[in-house]
Amino acid sequence: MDFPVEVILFLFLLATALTVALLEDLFAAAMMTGIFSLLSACLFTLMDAVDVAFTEAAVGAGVSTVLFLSTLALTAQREKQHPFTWFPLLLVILTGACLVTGTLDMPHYGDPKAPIHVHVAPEYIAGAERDFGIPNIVTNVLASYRGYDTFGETVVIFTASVGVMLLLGHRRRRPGPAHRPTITPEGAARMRDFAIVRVVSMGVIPLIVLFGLYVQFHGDFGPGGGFQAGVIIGAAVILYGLIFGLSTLQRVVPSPLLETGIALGVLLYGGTGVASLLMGGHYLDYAVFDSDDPKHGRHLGILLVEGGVGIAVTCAMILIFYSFAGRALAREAFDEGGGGQ
Amino acid sequence: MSEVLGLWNYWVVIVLMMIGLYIMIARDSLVKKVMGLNIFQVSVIMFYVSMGKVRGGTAPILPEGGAEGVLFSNPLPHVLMLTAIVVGIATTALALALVVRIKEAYGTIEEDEIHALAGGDGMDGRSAVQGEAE
Amino acid sequence: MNAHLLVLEVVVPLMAAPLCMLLPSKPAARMFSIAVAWITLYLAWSILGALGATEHGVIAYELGGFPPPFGIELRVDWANAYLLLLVSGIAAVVLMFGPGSAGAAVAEGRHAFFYTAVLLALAGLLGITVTGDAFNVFVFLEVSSLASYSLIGLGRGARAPMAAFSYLIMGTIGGTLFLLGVGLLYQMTGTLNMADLTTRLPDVLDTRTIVLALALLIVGVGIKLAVYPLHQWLPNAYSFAPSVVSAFLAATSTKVMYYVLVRIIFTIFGAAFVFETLHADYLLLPLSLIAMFGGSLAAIYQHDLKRLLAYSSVAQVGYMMLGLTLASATGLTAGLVHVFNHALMKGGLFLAVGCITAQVGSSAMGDLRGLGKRMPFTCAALVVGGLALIGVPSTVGFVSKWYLVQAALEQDLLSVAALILLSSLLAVVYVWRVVELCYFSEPDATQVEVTGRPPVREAPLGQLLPTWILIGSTIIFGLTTDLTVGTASKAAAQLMGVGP
Amino acid sequence: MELALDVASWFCLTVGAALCVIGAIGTLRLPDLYTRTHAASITDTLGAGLVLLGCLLQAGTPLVAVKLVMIYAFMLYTGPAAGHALVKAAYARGVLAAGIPEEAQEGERPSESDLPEEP
Amino acid sequence: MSAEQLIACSILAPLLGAFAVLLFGRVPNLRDTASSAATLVTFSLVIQLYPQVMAGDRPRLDVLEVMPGVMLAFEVEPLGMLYALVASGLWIITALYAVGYMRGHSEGNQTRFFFFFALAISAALAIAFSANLFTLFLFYEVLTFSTFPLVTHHGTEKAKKAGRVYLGILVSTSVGLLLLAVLWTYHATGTLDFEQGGILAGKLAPAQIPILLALYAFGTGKAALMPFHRWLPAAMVAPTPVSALLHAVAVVKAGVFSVLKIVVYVFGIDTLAAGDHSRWLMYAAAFTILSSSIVALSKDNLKARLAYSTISQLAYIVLGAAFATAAGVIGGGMHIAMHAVGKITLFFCAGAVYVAAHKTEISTMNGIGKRMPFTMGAFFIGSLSIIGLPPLGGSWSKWYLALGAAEGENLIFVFVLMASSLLSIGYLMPVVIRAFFYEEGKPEGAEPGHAHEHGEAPLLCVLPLCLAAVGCVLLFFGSAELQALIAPIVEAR
Repeated sequence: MDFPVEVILFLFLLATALTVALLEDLFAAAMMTGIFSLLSACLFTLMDAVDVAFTEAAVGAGVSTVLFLSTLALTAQREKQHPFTWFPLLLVILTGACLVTGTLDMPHYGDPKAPIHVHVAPEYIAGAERDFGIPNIVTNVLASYRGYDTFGETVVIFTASVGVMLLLGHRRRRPGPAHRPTITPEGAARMRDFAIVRVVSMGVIPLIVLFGLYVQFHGDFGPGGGFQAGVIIGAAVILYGLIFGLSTLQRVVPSPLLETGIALGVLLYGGTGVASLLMGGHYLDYAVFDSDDPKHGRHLGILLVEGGVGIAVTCAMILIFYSFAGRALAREAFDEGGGGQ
Repeated sequence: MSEVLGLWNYWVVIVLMMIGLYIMIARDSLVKKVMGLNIFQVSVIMFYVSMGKVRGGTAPILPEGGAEGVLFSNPLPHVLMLTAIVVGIATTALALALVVRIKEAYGTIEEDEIHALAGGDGMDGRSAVQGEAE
Repeated sequence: MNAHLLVLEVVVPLMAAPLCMLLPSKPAARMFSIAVAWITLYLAWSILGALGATEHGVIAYELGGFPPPFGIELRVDWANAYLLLLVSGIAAVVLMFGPGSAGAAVAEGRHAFFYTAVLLALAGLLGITVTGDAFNVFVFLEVSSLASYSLIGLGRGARAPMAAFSYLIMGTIGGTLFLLGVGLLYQMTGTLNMADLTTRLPDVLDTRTIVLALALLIVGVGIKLAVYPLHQWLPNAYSFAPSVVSAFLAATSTKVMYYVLVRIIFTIFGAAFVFETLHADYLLLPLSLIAMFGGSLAAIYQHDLKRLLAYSSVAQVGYMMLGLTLASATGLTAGLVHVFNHALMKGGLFLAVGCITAQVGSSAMGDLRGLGKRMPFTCAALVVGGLALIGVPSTVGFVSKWYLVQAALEQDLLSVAALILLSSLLAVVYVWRVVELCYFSEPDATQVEVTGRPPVREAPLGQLLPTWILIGSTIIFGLTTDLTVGTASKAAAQLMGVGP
Repeated sequence: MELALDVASWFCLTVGAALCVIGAIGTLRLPDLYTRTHAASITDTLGAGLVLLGCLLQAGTPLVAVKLVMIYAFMLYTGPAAGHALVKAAYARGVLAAGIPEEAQEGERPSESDLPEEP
Repeated sequence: MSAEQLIACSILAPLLGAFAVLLFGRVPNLRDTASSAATLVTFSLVIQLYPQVMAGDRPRLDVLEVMPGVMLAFEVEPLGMLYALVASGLWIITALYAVGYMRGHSEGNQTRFFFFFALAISAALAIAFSANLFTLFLFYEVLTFSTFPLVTHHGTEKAKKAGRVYLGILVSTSVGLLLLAVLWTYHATGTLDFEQGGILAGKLAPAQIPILLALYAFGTGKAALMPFHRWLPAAMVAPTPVSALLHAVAVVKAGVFSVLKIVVYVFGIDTLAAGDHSRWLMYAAAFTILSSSIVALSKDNLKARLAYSTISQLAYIVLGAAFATAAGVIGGGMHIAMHAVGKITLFFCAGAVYVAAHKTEISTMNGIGKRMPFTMGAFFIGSLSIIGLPPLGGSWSKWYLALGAAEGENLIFVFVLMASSLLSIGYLMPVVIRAFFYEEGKPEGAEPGHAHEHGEAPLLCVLPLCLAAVGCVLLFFGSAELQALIAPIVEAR
């Protein structure tokens, strides 16, 4: 059989995971986690999971690296080295052995006759053509057959941003001009003063937002959808925030707007379900939207739902960034003002 | 031997998972633990997706010219894993927020130092309210 | 119409959470969340009523109109209707507790978020209980867990974030193991729907993968349930969280996870496979006995009242596990009845501690001295709750002990029956420590001036009413048990017998 | 005609890959940060460009070709800017170049004072 | 008033009294009259039940079904009637005595005292009327927890330690052993109700019956069988009215009453007698009788001596039950009444001596009879009744106990009874002799200054103890009436 490319990528993946385990410098470890996500995204594409690859790249390489770096900026840079202890290794090897024995009766990798390809999947593939007419089967299943799961998924991201705002929440005051925030510590040039960086990013940000919207509405035909679009647009706004500082960003995109945005996103998703309930169908049954042409009704439903996810995720990403960045300012003001204003 | 060879990718996934678990248990730095958590969750996602792959199948997107005779990989694991990735990023975000709060409360994010500090001041049930978030 | 009740039970709190976030002021958010909790309670009550009307006691609801193995299905039988009523009832009462978000270190202007997080935790728990789809359990498990991590992190004092962080790490490991277990089941049977799993599992039961799947599911749920060796997170999480949060979580989250374990063992895999062929009870029985004794012994040596209650929760989970491992109709009834009873007891006790911390500022045992005179009703609640923990007749604790020992005797395990009663004697020791501190010792003069707090008065009605609703119900349900034992025995028969 | 296209694309792909390898070796062996970024930027612009060109030749439909061109344009636009930002930040942070005496490097570092005030 | 209402009211009356006491807490006179009124009302209600029980019917009141197959229900049968009469009767004189003692001794927080006092009596009556093992066990626990504040009334460190011992033993024996026995019975027989002739007939393997009997006997910690008797002397730290009523009448009697009721209505005396399962219990009871009498000899503190005498007298009743013969049970039943009245007289005297002369040690009580003739006279009559000499009630119950021993061919226990009577003379008579025939004399080691000039105890103390003494005598003549009351529970095979 031909030599599978996945083997090489898996070896790279193992190497990255090991370096994350052994590295002491946490910044490098954060970078390695980013590379780990990128490699797994490549592997997903090889395993025909294009949507998952897209999301993993956007989230793994993009957002979580930003989160790690901003946390490290607020906490420690290096990890204290600790003596090697045997117990964790033993426990890990033991669990690993149990898991491996469990895999012995599994269907082989890529075996077309495995139960999961026989039982439910054919209906999804046939249904996509018959009932929905939507090329991207994954988006179709995501929004309709397992729409309730995706609603849960939106609520998960909503819970995370509510939790982060609760823990790191800063006062919801209008950021006064008097406050002169500098993200980097004194003595270093601020990002805004790097002329080239500012010009280039100003050129790129609108493109990113445009691409995000393309991904949002192209979700039915190719890989993409509400969640990926939300992350991309969020990343664009965060890039703007990194360049021009939190207070200018908060003047452009005030946090009360974002809080209503995230609430709106979740309510839009839930509301579509309630609407289908009121129009006589089961919860999240989009066919009732357009009684004479169910396919069109379902299209409309999926569009609305994906829109809800997109809005919610965008606002969530930006709010989480506000909380982390806000915390850095609170810390800085605290240090500068000798105990905080 | 050949019937076992077909399972190699599951074993790689298990090794990745064990590395993630090891980082979480052995390392004391809280941020490193969150990284271990990340690896642990991505490996489970890898397991689901490699389960869905059909040899000779393409991505589950209907080509323009009709879908007769085209073999697709299983779309369901991909749907499930989109949710799992979201759960992963949500947990990471919350964990890092907690790490920031712990750093402000204890001044360190090494677990053994925290236990020494927390253990040392005994049951501070009567703890005065710590630096309140402004 | 009654089928729609199922989805409304989850969607109402889910949709209320974002709305609550937008409310401007703290009192508005608080009133709104209390109203939503009472609506969910009414819905749960009508589901229980509707279930009584159906002849074979199951209500199913297809989401999106797609038939079960393809779409997601909500399926309610006696076991989860019973849990729905408990969770929404506890939420409705605990939310009424006075300080609410004031008990937590919340940045001002952010109080509405506290109630949003509580509503999300409630919605997550209800979502787990209602759904009939294995993967959906994982999704709502994460919703409720994330909400409870952030709520615990809000506790006053420096140690709450660390407690929340260790709970997050262990909880996420548990959740991911659960996800892996569901993945293995999906891989061997091709379906995620629980009812479908039950029909398709028997012909793959002998494979090692299924045994591994069961082990992963039990360990994953065991971590969230704080079964003995996996309980390290619980004492810190419940003792450093705000009292309202620990009261809500202690009374609901471990209970829902117990329901998930029951659903996995009795519905998906079937008790015959788990206990006869695999003999899981050889492992689970000793573990639950160790939990009963270890938890109570640890509780005796605690210096902080909330930590004492947390360790006693670990012991009480041991009782529930014992009911489960006896794998008979009476055993399961005992477990389910103790779920209900323990929720009432522990919820009431934690609220009483909440009243004390609001007045005295801390829940350390030393501060309890002589409280009996200054806070008579709160200390009376502590005493009655303590008596219920011991299992004095006419309290709920007695009812659960009664059925547990019956179940043990049915299988001629006289030694286990004796051990159950002996471990409840340990409860006498730590309850009486509290009583002696409250009623028989005088506050040392130095301590009163040092804190310079206002003189300790009896807790306001807003705090006493919910406490006494829960504590009072430990007596009421101790005497009239037709609701608790009736529903639990129907659920047990259903789980043991034909399955849904 | 088919054969010519294939040969050309193979050629571009191999050269592009070789350049990437060279860049990687450069990043490993060169002494300090500044020279390393120089080596890394080779893979970023030329290496990736050639690989994309090779794919362009293979690409069937014009839509895919346009997408490949856009990708290359994006990379050309942002790659060097990223490299520049990295080097400037490192220089501002005080990362020393190897082989050059320290005092010589002190001179033109931008300091806090002479920056324009906040608008 | 129908029988059901009578049962309900007689249990609720003390509760009403308790809350009335709480209500009038601020006004001492009003509170004390309210508590005495409650005692009279309760006694009148209980006495109305007596004719119906004598006529042979069993009034029954089902309150509610707690669990499927487990009812909270009350039923009055002769033994219960006897115990209820004793408890409510003696409550009257003890309430009076308590007012006198508390006032004379100016004790602290009396409202709480009378509140829990009434609560304990209500629990005792509920135990008397319980129709099944669940109700018995429920109110047995309520009695334990309601008497705890009485034992630790003074709130001193010593009282707290005594309370810990008291509660520790009573709760661990009841939850650990008694509850296990109750559950085992429910599991074996499927019911908990008391039935004439016992419910265990044929349901348990012969080898298991002695084990179950052991669980029951040692499970009822209040019967103070030897290994589990430590709580009774420890509880003597409480004020005298508490030790008088609770430890001479209500609490300990609840213990032996439960043992008797279980032997008669759960095991059934013929099943026990047939397999001779209760022989080991006879030896255990005998051992308790003898050893506690010997210990009583050595005690100088009057209340401690009376406590150990109570332990040996309780073992009489357990011995009577262990004989598993008609006469034995009747003897046991009667001894409940005889011992109650006799022992309460002695405790009242001890209290009166303490109030008047502040003396607790017997060695310091020389010539006290001249100063307190009535008290010591009543003490003399009470001791005679405990010893069991003819003109007083105690003799009849010992007579029946000896008859029961003979009936069951275990003559050795007749000697045990005789020996213990001699021992009781040994530890009671010296007090009387020392009181009347010893000179006042300078008691060595007494505090300097004049010997404490004191007269008789206050009237409110002396009156109840004289009534009690008269009661002992009356019981001697009324014993036929008692025998007729208890006889039906053993006659009807």
